[in-house]
Amino acid sequence: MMPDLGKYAVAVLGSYGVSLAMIGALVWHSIARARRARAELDKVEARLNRHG
Amino acid sequence: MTALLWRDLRLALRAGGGFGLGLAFFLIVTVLVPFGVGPETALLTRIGPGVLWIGALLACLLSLDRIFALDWEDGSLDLLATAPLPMEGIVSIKALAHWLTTGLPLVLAAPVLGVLLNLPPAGYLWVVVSLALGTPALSVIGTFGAALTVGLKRGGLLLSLLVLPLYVPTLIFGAEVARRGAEGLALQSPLLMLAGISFGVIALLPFASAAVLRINLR
Amino acid sequence: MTALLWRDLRLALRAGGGFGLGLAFFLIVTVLVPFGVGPETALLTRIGPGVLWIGALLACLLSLDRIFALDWEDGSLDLLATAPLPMEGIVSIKALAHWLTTGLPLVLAAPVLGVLLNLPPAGYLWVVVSLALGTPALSVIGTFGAALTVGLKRGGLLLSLLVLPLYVPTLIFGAEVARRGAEGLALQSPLLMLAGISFGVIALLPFASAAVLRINLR
Amino acid sequence: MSIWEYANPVKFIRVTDRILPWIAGGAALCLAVGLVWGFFFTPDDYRQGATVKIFYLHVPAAMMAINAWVMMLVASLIWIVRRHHVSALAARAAAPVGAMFTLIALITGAFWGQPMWGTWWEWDPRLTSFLILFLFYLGYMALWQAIENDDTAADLTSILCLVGSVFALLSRYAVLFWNQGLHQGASLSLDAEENVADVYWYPALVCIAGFVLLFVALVFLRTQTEIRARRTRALLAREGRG
Amino acid sequence: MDVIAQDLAVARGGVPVLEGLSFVLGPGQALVLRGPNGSGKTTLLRTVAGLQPPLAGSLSGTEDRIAYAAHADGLKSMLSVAENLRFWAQVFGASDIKPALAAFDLDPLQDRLAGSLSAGQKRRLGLARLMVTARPVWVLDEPTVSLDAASVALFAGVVRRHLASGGCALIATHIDLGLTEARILDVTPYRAAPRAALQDEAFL
Amino acid sequence: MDVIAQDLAVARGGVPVLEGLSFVLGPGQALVLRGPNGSGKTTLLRTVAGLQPPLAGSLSGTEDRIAYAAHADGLKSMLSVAENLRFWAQVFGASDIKPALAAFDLDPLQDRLAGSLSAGQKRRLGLARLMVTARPVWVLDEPTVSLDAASVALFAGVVRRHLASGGCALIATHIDLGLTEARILDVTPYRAAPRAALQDEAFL
Ligand code: HEM
Ligand SMILES: Nc1ncnc2c1ncn2[C@@H]1O[C@H](COP(=O)(O)OP(=O)(O)OP(=O)(O)O)[C@@H](O)[C@H]1O
Ligand SMILES: Nc1ncnc2c1ncn2[C@@H]1O[C@H](COP(=O)(O)OP(=O)(O)OP(=O)(O)O)[C@@H](O)[C@H]1O
Ligand SMILES: [Mg+2]
Ligand SMILES: [Mg+2]
Repeated sequence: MMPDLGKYAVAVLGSYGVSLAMIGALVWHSIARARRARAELDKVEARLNRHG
Repeated sequence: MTALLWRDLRLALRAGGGFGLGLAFFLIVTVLVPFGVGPETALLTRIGPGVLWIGALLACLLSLDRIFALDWEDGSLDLLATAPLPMEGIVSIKALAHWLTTGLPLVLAAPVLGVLLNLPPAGYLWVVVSLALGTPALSVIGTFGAALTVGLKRGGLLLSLLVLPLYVPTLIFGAEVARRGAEGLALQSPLLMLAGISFGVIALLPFASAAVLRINLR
Repeated sequence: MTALLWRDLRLALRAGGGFGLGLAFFLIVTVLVPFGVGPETALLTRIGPGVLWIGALLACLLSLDRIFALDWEDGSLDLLATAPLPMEGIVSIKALAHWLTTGLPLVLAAPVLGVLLNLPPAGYLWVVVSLALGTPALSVIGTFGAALTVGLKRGGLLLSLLVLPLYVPTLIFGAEVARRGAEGLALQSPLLMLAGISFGVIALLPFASAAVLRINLR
Repeated sequence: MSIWEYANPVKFIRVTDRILPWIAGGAALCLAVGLVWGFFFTPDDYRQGATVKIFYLHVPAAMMAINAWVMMLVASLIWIVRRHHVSALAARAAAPVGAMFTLIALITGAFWGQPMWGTWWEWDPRLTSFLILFLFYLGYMALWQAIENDDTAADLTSILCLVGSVFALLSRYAVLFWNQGLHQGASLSLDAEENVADVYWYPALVCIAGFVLLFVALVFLRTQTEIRARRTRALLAREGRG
Repeated sequence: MDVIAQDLAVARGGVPVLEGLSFVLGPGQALVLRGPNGSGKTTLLRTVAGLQPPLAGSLSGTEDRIAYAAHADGLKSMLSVAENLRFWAQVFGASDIKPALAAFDLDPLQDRLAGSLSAGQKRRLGLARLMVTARPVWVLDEPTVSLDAASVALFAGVVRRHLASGGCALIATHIDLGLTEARILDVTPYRAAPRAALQDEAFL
Repeated sequence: MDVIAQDLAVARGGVPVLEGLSFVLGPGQALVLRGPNGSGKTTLLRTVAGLQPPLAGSLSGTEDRIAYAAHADGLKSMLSVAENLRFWAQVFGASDIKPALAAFDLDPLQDRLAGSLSAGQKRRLGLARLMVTARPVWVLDEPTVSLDAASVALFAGVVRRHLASGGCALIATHIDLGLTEARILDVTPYRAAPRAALQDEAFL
């Protein structure tokens, strides 16, 4: 099913590979940071609520 | 205001004040280029005007952090801010002092260094004219960058990063004037653009610099 | 000793510590060259290896004053001198930290920037090899220069002036290796010279740096 | 109800929390459909061969790289004029995303240039202005990083963004003057003659939609993160342990 | 014209440190600020000097009337004592630096580079700058740090003469200045409750 | 082991400032240097700390036994309080920074960046460094500058404990430290007669 890319395989696959990897990396980084920030905030809020 | 200008000039001339060092850096960049790219004359002639412009730009760049950093560290900037001087005046004087101690010597030294790079005879005039028109813009833009990064510990390289993209148009038109001058081509339009950038920047950017400095002193 | 290394690395990574900025400067010099000399590919290919070496050298140079200046200003250097560490150890660690935060990133970034200068395929390997061999020497020589000028107000540009002649041999052999590599010529003898300079300098110069630093603290 | 209500951080988080999954889902869907369609189900171009497939990444990324800067400019202006914290944080959040799009456009362009022009890089005006744009992104992010006080950083980066935009335009003009270049003209123009054939065009539109949604989703998410981090710091400070 | 602070709140790094502070400083008066380390004296003085805006409250009578002396003296080590002083005199439009040199016993040092002075000598030079500003309101942050007893007495004499000629002074200090006539304001009761930085309040 | 200075002469910028100075500092003793501004106390302390060689005379018992605290504290503003202290602890081979933090009441501040401390808080951190050096001879130049009364008392307590555990201290100051048991050495009688810089004497 793979289209025949001929001599341009490196260029096309390289573009797709690098782009998707970069998008993936930024998405992953954003989600990881979001999780961390959320967890930290929840922790602090929980502690504050406990103390009044 | 003139007092501030005189003080800055005098400080630059004292030992360790940095006068002549921008110039030395310019010299050194120019001297290094043949070591880096090899000594062929024809090649050097071709890249000569460009190298002079890049050298001047880097020499300017490196002396930017002196504009405010010293005054910030020893508290003078706080004291100047409470003095009866408008902030726009302070930044303009600082830019002027920077140009007088860095830009002007570069303009004067460029023809001498042109010899090292085998500049064609027609090139000298236009290298000098383009630098004389362009370096004031470099000083004013640099003052803006210095005001942005004042108070950051060793903002020096961050300063370079911020200022360099701002320098690109000046560099392109300046180097273009110098190159066309050296090759004897028409150069009216880059010359006009260069002058336009310089005057525009001198007229407008001090307001941005003053605003930024006020925020940074807060 | 490792405590000192870790502290320096940590400080470099903190906001404003300057990590990555040497790299940015390298990038910026490389980018500026085409603006200065014009966009023709063949010309850029020819001067490419030389420009990369000059860019790496300048990026190194500009970060030199951070090696001791900050520690001097806030008094840490006086305190380190009275601490139970040999001065030779302190200067070697400082040089190592400088290389790790400046030289190593340059080596890794060089191939990417080579693309901008249209380096021929054979060139990439040798640019990297020559930089990997040469940048440690730049750091160690630079540490010596930084030790010489520590305590001078804004010794930055004076430092450049002192260090640059010392950098010339490294630059000549390094750029020669890279250029010959790019053109596919024999490169054994400049390579050997480059390696010789690096090892010699790493073995001997820290003693000179330590001596100079002791005098400067007096 | 005015649009500025959403400039309240709590409200912003509440609203975006609700719509974020939809936007993210839409982005994933559009990207998947568009890229698969473009990659597997379009014919090769008679002149460019299989390399046209790069089009589906390159063009949307290049468009979004510019749009992201424009969005930052608008957000900076809002911060300067109305001092809504969310807009400053949104500008901060958008910068890395915009920088990534710029980098994707640069890299895919380089991959495209290799077979088309025989070189990875050419100092073409379009390419060169993109490189400069990338430098602006880097400087902008570095300045945010370097300043501790959040409001000071917001003020300074906003002014940098304004001044930078003017200079970006100026650079664009300067670069055009300096080199006439090889790069394709605008094929998005409505002039039918110049338009890319429809076979290539439909999947590209889907991809563009995907990139836009991806940008929005990432900016929302990262803005939320910045808000939460600020809130954590604020709570800790109130507790007296700042 | 009095310096009047009403219900002032000041912040450092965005965090409120003092609030609800009011005072009036009339001609001929001196007010000494006291309070433990970190209580916010420096922050208050910077606000009065106009270097940072107050968080809340109002401040009047300060516009262009303040001479501020902070911990850092703003001395250029490569200029001589007289050159340093003359620069500030010119900036503030005064012309004569002799009285200032004499008042702080700097005459014998006037041609020395400021960088080669001892800590106390530098401090004296920093204080001499106040006399050439011709400004009526002196705002001083720990002015007598590093000064020996004789210099502290010199300083007290200068402040007294400034007050006698209708000026006023706001001074933060931990040690005795020998200014018995000064009122004392302890900032401790005005410390702000620990809370979030103002700019973060939108996030609570 | 005593610190013994015999007939010491010290110079700054090549100019002799003090000469003929002798003292002995045994375990458990503290010596307070006094003298007007510019008399040469800082110069003497730097010499004792080994940062500059004496012009004449001899100095013993100082090799690798000195912890020096100058006016500049050597704090990195981008490291936290605990990181700053831990670094010095590692350099001097000590391991625990808790006692030092506790002694100067820095516990609540330990995660703050050093750059955001007030003048007095910075000073306390600079002094806390002494406790992690595990060095017996403390050489301190105006240690209580910017400190409030409570912090001066903390400092006096720390010095007393250091003396009780067999250490000794040499302190230059203009103000009262609350260390009644310390001997006082006024350096004024030892001021060098004004003369040419020593390195220029060959030209006379
Ligand atoms: C590093 C190299 C490159 C960069 C930075 C780059 C950048 C850009 C930019 C900024 C746009 C404009 C998007 C817009 O205005 O909406 C664009 C569009 C485009 N590029 Fe490139 N490009 C590069 C290389 C190439 C190459 C080698 C080709 C093909 C031979 C190519 C083909 C196109 C096409 C067909 C468009 C669409 C034109 C349009 O719709 O406006 N690009 N590129
Ligand atoms: N960036 C910051 N973030 C949070 N708190 C800060 C920041 N900068 C300073 N502070 C705190 O603000 C308070 C006020 O500091 P300030 O310098 O005004 O005190 P001060 O009264 O002058 O103290 P000192 O007598 O020690 O000089 C201090 O507790 C300090 O730790
Ligand atoms: N480069 C120099 N040339 C000539 N004299 C100098 C030089 N540097 C310092 N001095 C002088 O040496 C003397 C000693 O200075 P030192 O700093 O030791 O004094 P100090 O006792 O610590 O004073 P303080 O109490 O003010 O801190 C001072 O009178 C100073 O002016
Ligand atoms: Mg204070
Ligand atoms: Mg002293």
